[in-house]
Amino acid sequence: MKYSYFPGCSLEKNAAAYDVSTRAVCKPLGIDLVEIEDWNCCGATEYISLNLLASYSLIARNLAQANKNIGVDQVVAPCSACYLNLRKTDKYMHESPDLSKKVNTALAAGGISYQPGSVKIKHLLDVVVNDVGYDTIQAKVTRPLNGLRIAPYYGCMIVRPEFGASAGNGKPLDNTEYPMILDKLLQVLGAEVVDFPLKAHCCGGHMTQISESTGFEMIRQIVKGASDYNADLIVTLCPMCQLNLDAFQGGMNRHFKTSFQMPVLYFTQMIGLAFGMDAKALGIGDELVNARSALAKIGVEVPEPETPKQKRPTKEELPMPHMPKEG
Amino acid sequence: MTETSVSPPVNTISNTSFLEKVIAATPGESHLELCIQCGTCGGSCPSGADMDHTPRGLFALITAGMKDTVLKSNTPWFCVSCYYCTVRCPQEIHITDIMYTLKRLAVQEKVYDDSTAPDFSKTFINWVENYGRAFELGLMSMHMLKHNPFGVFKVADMGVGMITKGRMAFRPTRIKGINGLKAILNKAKELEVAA
Amino acid sequence: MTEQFEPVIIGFTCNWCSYRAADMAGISRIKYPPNIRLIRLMCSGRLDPTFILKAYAGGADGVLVSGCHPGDCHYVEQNYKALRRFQLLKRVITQMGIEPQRLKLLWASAAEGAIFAAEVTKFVEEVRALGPLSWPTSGNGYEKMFATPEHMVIEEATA
Amino acid sequence: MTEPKIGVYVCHCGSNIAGMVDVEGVAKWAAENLKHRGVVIARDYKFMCSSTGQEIIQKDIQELGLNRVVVAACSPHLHEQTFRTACKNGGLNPYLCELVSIREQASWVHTDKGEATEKSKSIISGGVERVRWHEPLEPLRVPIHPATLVVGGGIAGIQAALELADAGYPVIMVEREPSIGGHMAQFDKTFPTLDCSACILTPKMVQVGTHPNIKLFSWAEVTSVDGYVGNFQVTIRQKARCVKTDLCTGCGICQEKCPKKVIDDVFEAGLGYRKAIYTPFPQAVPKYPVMDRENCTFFQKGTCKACEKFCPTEAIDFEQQDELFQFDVGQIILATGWDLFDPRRIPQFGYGRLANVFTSLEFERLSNAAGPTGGKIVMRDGVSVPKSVAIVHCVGSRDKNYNNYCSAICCMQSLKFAHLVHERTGAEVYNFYIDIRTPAKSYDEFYQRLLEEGTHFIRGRVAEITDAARKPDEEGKLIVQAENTLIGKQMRMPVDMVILSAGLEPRHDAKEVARLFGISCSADGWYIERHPKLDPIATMTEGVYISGVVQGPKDIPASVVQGAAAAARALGKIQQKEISMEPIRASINQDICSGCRICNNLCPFNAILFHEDLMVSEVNPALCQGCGTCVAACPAGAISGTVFSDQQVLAQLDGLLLTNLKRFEEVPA
Repeated sequence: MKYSYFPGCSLEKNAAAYDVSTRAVCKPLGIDLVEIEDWNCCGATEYISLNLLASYSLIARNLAQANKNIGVDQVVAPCSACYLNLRKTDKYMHESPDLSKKVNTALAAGGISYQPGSVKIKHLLDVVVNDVGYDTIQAKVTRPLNGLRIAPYYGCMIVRPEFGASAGNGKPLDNTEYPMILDKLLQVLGAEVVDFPLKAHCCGGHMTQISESTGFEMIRQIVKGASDYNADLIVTLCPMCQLNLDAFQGGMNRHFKTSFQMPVLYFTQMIGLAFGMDAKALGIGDELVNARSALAKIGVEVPEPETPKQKRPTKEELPMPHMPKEG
Repeated sequence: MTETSVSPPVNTISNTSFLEKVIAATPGESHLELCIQCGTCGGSCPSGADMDHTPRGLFALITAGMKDTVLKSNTPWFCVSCYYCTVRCPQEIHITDIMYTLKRLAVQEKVYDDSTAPDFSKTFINWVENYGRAFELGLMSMHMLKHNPFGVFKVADMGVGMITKGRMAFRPTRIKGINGLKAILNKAKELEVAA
Repeated sequence: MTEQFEPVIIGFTCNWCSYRAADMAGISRIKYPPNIRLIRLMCSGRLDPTFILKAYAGGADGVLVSGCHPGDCHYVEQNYKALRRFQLLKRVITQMGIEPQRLKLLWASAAEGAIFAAEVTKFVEEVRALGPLSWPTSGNGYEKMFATPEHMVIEEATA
Repeated sequence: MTEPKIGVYVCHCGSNIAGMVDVEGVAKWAAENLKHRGVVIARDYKFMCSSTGQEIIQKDIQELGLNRVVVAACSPHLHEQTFRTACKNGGLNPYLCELVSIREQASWVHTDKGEATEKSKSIISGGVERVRWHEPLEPLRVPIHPATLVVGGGIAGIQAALELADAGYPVIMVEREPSIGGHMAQFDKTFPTLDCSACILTPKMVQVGTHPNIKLFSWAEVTSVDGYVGNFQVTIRQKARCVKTDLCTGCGICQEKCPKKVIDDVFEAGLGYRKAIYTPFPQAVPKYPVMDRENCTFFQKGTCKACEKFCPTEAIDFEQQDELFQFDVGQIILATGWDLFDPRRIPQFGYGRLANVFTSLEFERLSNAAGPTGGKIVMRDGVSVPKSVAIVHCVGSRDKNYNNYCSAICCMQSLKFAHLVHERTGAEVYNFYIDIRTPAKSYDEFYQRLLEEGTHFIRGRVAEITDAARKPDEEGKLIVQAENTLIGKQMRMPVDMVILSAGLEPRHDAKEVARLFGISCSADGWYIERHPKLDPIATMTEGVYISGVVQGPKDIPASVVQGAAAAARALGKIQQKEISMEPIRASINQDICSGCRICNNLCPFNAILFHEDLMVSEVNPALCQGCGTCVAACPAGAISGTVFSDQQVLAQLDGLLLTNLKRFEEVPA
């Protein structure tokens, strides 16, 4: 499966581990990444805040560049913000011929053009769980993550807003409030997945820069939540989330006089580990909150964590509403 | 005196026109005119606690035509783009997009009280426009020195950590097609002004 | 104003939904251009292709066919039959040299006065843009047209 | 037929028409330019629908010998009958009158007087051409079968059935569940009077069960409906109870002895248990239990038969099969009710994940003296009593992501809950609302009472409910997060229990049922009434009425009113012995019919029968509803439709396009 690869600025440097692990696991998964030639920043949430048309043009340039990969009509972005921006631009251009015209007038100044809908934009996680599939992944697991309690953390922009079938971008990826695809993936890898209520809450984005206390509070909530659920680590799929939860965890601890030590890794790194790859080769060690103690759990053989026996309901106890079947 | 201290003039042409202006400046169907003031947005907002007006409150002010109060509000700048409000709004109002619109209007009219956030965006954009890629170290240091010099020490270890871990670049990457990009962005800005 | 071309539009409505939609537009005082004149049938399923062809032949520049939303038909499912005829007719009139855009299908419930008015307005503009229907038989001698529909009625019914 | 003498009457409708249309001018125009089409007189008058206006028409019919009348006024849906009657009184067959609308279609929707006037002219011209082809008709008369089918045994259906039965007419009631009573039977108290639901409902249920004029089928469904108003044939499938009702005394020993405990998702809303053989509740009507074969140990494993062993009257019958019953009924009342919105669809409210989030129906059972906790309001663990309870309004209602409409009952229901919680637990109660809607009689007084009781009202739609604590005082609680919109601040309210006032939804199979009875659903899935204001009881299908929530969300009083109203409608028709129907019918000229049978399967009412012997089709006028699809489809042109014949439509078209002005010959055959 060939995809145009849009790493995004974060993966160049602060999230290099994400880039490395992505490339590392894509090989065994049969995902062929063709990096978009001379791609540029997607503008994150900043450009759109100052300049509407320019930000769409900025983003559209990448889509135009992607079209230079002949015969590859799918773009994969590992960064949720990039993913959202690319999709949003494609959608709005698709919906408004006027916008599309303007953007293309701008692109023309750079000698390029983009036809909305001409590429499918997917998040890396989407490609892994849907295009590759859980079964294929399971088959390749050589070192199941048994005994590792993981809080799956999606953050916002991969599930919200749901751009649905916009511009042929397929069906909804997952529930906007309580997504499950990462949970399932980690289960497939053998991990013990925490039913994490804050899984789709916000990491604070750029808030640490705008209002430190606000930013830190949002980070605190998620880190606290994970530790309340006795998670060994948080696994995420967005460089911004990782940066906030990992790099700012120390600052947050100082701000609130707390002492959380919650490692934050990328789901690609977890896949790599489960596939028996070498931690170093997956960029593990780059994180500021040390993950080794947590990972030690899977280095050695740990007995299957026996699930606590279902206690027989007391005779007063009222039954829980049963949840609908997985569909 | 600002119009906040007088009772807001409702339903004069200028009032409705501000609502219309906001709607017009927002891409797609924003549905802003449909707000029923239920507060789902304000309740959902992760940074809502620190906003001077909740999104809902802001929409009431917009409808009332209290332009200055709205554009001076820190609410849009505290929006973290988590899109909870957007997906939960019972009236399907594109709230996050409207926040972007309000930021743009505020910058155009230069009427925000606290320049922290706008400057952050500007600094960010600066790198992007000149290099084609974002540049955290430059961004953070420049921004922090300007707005939160002491914050630098607070997160100093983080900065150090990032650097020792090789997670921070010292110079940004410049894309090959930077001139093309500049041309594109300038053209886009022309078009926007024209519109 | 007087310069611009004023198309004549004939609208076929069903008695239960779309005619009431027109009523609703009236009751709600929603304005739309006066170019359209309505004919009430019991059901869009009653729509005989002859009617439409005669409308064109008689000088109409556009024809609107409207009925209940699929699933809401007062006669259970007859509007689907209208839908089939409509699609077929679009083909036929094209063969006859009439722009298919001169035939429009509109589902409107009794409550959708606003939609009805908006769609009519849109349609009038579209037809205005097309200009007068330049059809040899236009405006007179439409009787000649009468033989034509037979074959397609059969085709339709067996479709 | 004689030369047409047509009278044209243009109505001012006060200024409604005259304000935008030059009515005098239009009348004058008609008199001059349509003379050659048979118009002998054209008048305009302030209010044609007034008695004076009608008299003008009658006078002209008599003095000028008019044999056709065209009235240009409002929509035929408003006054067609009025003017037909006027003609009738004038001695003219009512169907020789045509009402064309120049109000809804001209004066009210256009802005230029000149254009509106011109359009009115062509509309009238169309009417004149059309009316030339009208023929004298007599309304069809159909006998009415005195029996009525009532589908659904909730309070609306019960009311309708009793009204009819008490009036002395036979009723057949079909209920899907083992017992009648509907949702009302699940409630403990009813707002705003707080009288006990069972106390007021049970007597009515018993009446239904024992009424000589009511034949009750519970645990049964209607499987097919044929025929038409006055003469429906319905087929009812009685699901196998595995209980011989003639022997069963309803002693309940079988339930007592049955070893299989099953979560009762229907009556107990999943909050309590029943046995595999059961009656949903003690006061069930009828008293006979039903066997739930999916859960019965004998049907699953082949052994047990405890019920059979212990039954004193040997009423258990494992061999019993479903049975089909056929009935003739004259009319049908649908009261099939509603389903509760499933809050699992709103994950951020945590229902299903967070133990102490309850739905409104669950709480009804929780607070019900006959419920799983004997009316003790406790948390999911079954023992601890909540100290603080949040009630969330508008769950799944007034929300474009789920249901657009207001479910109408939730506000009052929530107030009721608040009162019960407060009364029985003394807990602090917080109502999170968008708007408090208490429009009906003594509803707002109830709201006042709640305010006095000290219930907290927080104006803000709940954003999310979570167990993720941020502060120590939130630990172990459910945190309800919302904006208090009246102070414009975000708040997090830690509580022990949350009640979701989930909205009302159409039955999951509402669309199939609608198709079965030949009526239509709105986009939301509620059944469409004939007129939203003037006829919210009848449907577009003659002889089929709707009552209760099936027509749209409403509370008990409103459902009772509508049930009674539907019964009154049915009674009215029954009293007439026969009903007259619009003679809008198709008929086949058998000399032309080629017997191709294309029309046969086009007809949704199976009104067209084929005579194998003659090789021709024929329309049964009683079954035909007059849609005219067959008319349009007949390749031989053998089928014609009264009131909407080819000639009539084509003539009207001719007139609308004013091509008639050129023609002087042509007389209708």
